[in-house]
Amino acid sequence: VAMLFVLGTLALAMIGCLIRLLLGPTLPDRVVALDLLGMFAVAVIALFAILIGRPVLLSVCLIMGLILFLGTAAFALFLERRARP
Amino acid sequence: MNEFITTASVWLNYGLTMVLVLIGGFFSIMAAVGLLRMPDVYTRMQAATKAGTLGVGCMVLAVATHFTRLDVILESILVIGMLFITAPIASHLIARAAYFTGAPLWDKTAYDEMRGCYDAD
Amino acid sequence: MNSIILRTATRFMLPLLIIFSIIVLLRGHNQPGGGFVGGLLATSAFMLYAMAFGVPAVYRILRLPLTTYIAVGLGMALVSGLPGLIEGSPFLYGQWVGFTVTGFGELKIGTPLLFDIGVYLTVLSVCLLILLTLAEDS
Amino acid sequence: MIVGTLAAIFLLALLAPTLHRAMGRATGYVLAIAPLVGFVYYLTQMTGVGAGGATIVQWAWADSLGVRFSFRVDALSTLFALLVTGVGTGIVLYANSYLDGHPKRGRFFGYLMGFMGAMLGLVLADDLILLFIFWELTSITSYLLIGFDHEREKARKSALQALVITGLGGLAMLAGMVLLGQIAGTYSVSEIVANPSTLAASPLTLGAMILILAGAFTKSAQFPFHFWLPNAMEAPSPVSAYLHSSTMVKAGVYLVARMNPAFADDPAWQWTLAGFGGATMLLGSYLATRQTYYKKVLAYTTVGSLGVMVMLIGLGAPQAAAAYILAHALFKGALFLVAGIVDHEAGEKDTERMGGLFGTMPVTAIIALVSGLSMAGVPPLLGFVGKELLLKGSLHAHGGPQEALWLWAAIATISGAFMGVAGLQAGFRPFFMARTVEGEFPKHPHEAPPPMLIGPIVLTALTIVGGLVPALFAVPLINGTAASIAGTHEPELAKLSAIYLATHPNMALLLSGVALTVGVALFLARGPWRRITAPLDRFASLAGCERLYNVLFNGVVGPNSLATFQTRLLQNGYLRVYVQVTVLTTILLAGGLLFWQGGVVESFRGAIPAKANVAWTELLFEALLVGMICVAAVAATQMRGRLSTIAVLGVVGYSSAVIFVLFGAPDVAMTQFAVETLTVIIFVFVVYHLPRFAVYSSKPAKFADAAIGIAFGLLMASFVVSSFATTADDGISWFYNQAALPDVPGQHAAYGRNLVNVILVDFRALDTLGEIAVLGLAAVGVYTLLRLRQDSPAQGGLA
Repeated sequence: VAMLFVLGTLALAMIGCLIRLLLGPTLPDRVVALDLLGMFAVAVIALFAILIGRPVLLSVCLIMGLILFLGTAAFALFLERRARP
Repeated sequence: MNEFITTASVWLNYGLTMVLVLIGGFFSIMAAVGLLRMPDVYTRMQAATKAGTLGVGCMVLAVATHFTRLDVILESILVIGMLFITAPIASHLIARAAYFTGAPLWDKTAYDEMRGCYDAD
Repeated sequence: MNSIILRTATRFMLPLLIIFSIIVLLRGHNQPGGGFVGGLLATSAFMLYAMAFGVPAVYRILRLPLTTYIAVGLGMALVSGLPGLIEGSPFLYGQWVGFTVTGFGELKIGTPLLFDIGVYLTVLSVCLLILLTLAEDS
Repeated sequence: MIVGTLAAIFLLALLAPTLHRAMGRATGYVLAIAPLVGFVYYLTQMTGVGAGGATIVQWAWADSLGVRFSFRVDALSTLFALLVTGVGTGIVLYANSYLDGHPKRGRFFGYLMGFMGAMLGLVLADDLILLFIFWELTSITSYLLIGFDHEREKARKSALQALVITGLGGLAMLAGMVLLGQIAGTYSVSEIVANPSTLAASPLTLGAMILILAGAFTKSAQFPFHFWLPNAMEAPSPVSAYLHSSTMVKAGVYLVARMNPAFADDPAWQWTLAGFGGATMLLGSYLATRQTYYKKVLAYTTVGSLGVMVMLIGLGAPQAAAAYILAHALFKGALFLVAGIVDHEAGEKDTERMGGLFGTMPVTAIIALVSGLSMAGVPPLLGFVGKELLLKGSLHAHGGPQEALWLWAAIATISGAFMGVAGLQAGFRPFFMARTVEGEFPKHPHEAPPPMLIGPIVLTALTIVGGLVPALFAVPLINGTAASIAGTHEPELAKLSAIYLATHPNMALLLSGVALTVGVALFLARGPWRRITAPLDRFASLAGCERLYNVLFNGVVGPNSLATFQTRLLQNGYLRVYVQVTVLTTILLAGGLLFWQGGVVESFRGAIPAKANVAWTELLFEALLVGMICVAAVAATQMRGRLSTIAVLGVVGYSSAVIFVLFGAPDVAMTQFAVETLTVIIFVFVVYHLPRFAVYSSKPAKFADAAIGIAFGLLMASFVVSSFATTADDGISWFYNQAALPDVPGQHAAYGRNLVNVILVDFRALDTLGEIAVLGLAAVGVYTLLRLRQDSPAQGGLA
């Protein structure tokens, strides 16, 4: 049952992340928030894999982990290039 | 005797997953709080990435301990490995980008090593 | 974007990502995966490379222009349908041929697999074409 | 053999341009071979067919629709086939030298041969739909031929006019044909015609008949639609000679003749044919007298003659109609070719300004004279026979409306007189009368080169021989066609020889003499006659409906018309407007349909309890995710910078991926996640190009957009909810489960546990094949678009 408690905390964390994302003064803030949110998504999926006992979800986490960083990299790249085209 | 082992291993496996999940949860919430509380971009970033990676890492580890099957464990190790590689790179990139685009530093920063080192290459 | 860290990481990550995308493709029949996801994964891998080493570098690795890859992919998908036709059953009808590979036991290769690879290649080249042209152009 | 010649002609049509490049001047001769072969072949058929025999060739084409690729050669089609191939050969030779040195001659031959094939196919087709296909083909080729000299604006306009009118008529005819097909249960003409009783029974026949007649009347330039034919004179002379005199315009007459047996006893059929035919005859011949331009005179007389043919069929005088068809084709073809020669050699188009050409062009002069007299109906010639039968037919036609018989005779005589005037105007005036206008001809007149003369000489010779010795070819052809037009009741066959007709006085001969004398008198007094009838012109042109056509045409296509208004509204370049319009239309259409049929309200009530069995925690988490998506969506609209909007949208993507996982769809989650990241990348690149972010839409526009957005959201929601309401029968999923991993071995199986991919790749592989093909195309499209823009100076690429 503790799992559910953790699920709750994760949910809380996600909401916090969302708040930061909405408020975040500068763009990088938002990007970081998005990145973290992505990580939480992976965590939730992992937790969920345990809950419903289907290890197959792990590959989903793997893919998410890999691609997530690509998104942030794209943002970073873009920010940099906009500064000095 | 083996009956004891089985219950112990069951309890152990269950307990271990529980512990890991809790740790994962704790770190995740820490990351979120860090993200919210930290004054400027850079400090927020390092908090989020460090705590986040660790939190999710534990969570995935918990999955490994929960299913004591070989392929699951291998895959989760791979996931954790990947996370540990990609997350720092991502934050590095963001930091670089943020710095170049002039994200404000925290007013009380002690000293800024980066100032002069990079010319606008 | 000439950050050295990104470059070294990509040099290590690229093969890994591609291998993983192929794994996802090949196991598509039984576990979650398949041509589409595989293709997307491969595209993101190449995009990573493009970000690190620039678009011309990607063209260099790909050697052939992307449009040929699209043609190859579609061709494969089409060809995979022919055996079905030869058998007299409808076009694209699944044909399976089983042979044992030492060490792994019974291995069944079928036309849907070929079709899936065709899909994989097409999706990969299509997304990459669009992305690279966008990247190159910006 | 039938299909052989047809295929050969079409093949030559394709090869003509290349042939022309290869052989230059000799192409005409080579191309002429095919119609010549056809002509000879149909000559041999003539005797057999004269007795009523018919050879049928057919293949199954589209069985499901009951359409067969079938041809039937009987007397009527042989007559027309001979016309098409015979005149065709002459025309090809004539065009060969007429267009000598013209750069695009190869293309002209291509169109001409294409038309010839289409016309031949039309007269031979035994299947309604096949006939329609050839019919439309003739319209298209005639459009190309009329507008051949496309530099001239007038040529383009009249070509378009011809196409629009014949096209619309064709459309109506198709509807009529399909209707007929339904009533008769078959599309084969011979079967329909064989049992008129089934047609008479059903109420739809009248409608089908009117529609088919619409097609025939537009094509054969009958009364309300006749104005396109004189305008079609913009075409080069060989085209006018071939299309607009002997073959194409007769397609309508052919169709009427072909359908006659099926509708013959229906009074409505007789009255419409006789009425319209008579009106066209009178109007056409009257207007002919008003014209001085050589080709315009001939054009209006053609309109008149077409009226004659239709009227005769309506009056139930098939033999007269057949005779007139033959006679008209011969003399009108020759006259048009003469007009071409005069225009080509002497460069003058107006008959009044011509004169004394006999000295320089003796052969052409004789040809013109003979054909002109034949049109006027001077005794020994075939034209006289035709006119004689016309008068006899109108005098005591039994088929048509009885009471108004004298009316038809009167009209026939008057128009006969007008024809006479026109005949003399075209045949006699330019050659044998003195030149009233001073000054030299624009081009020094000289005799036409031999190949141009072959066609007219042959046609004129046939007119003479046909009149004097009908038995040779006239009798079997005309009587055979009369039999096939009449269908059931046996037509009484009058003696056909001109001498016999001229020597046995009867009422028809008298009227014919009257017509001739009035004609000659009018011709001599043509100057004052034209002055008197000048005021009438206003009325005539009004009746010509041309003004109505132009008004309609400009109304739809012209500058301040519906088309421009519509484009200005919808395609005005603002991307925002496009999106608004698309979304609005979807809402209206889909929403309307949903509420009208779907009964969304009940479905709302039915949906809520559906998800009771899931653990409440899961439900809670899903609620949270959905909440996050909504918040993010709203935030996205408020964001200042574009990039932050993208970041917020990223949230939406990630949460939906997680939801997919919660619902147990790892495949979809993976794809969604990968797509989400790639979209972010694409956005990032695209945003790089967009100009500085600026708020364009004003306050009200924002609210409007918001309203549209919300409406669209509601629509999607109601769709989802209504899908809950409908009981999801798991029939399909059962099948796929079974097929993927069959419990019963041996059954065809796909050996895959991952159902989603198995379906994608194996069962519905064809769709996937289609999808990736589309994907490929899209990519190429994007690539070229971007490549286009990229050639403009590219800012620094990706470092």
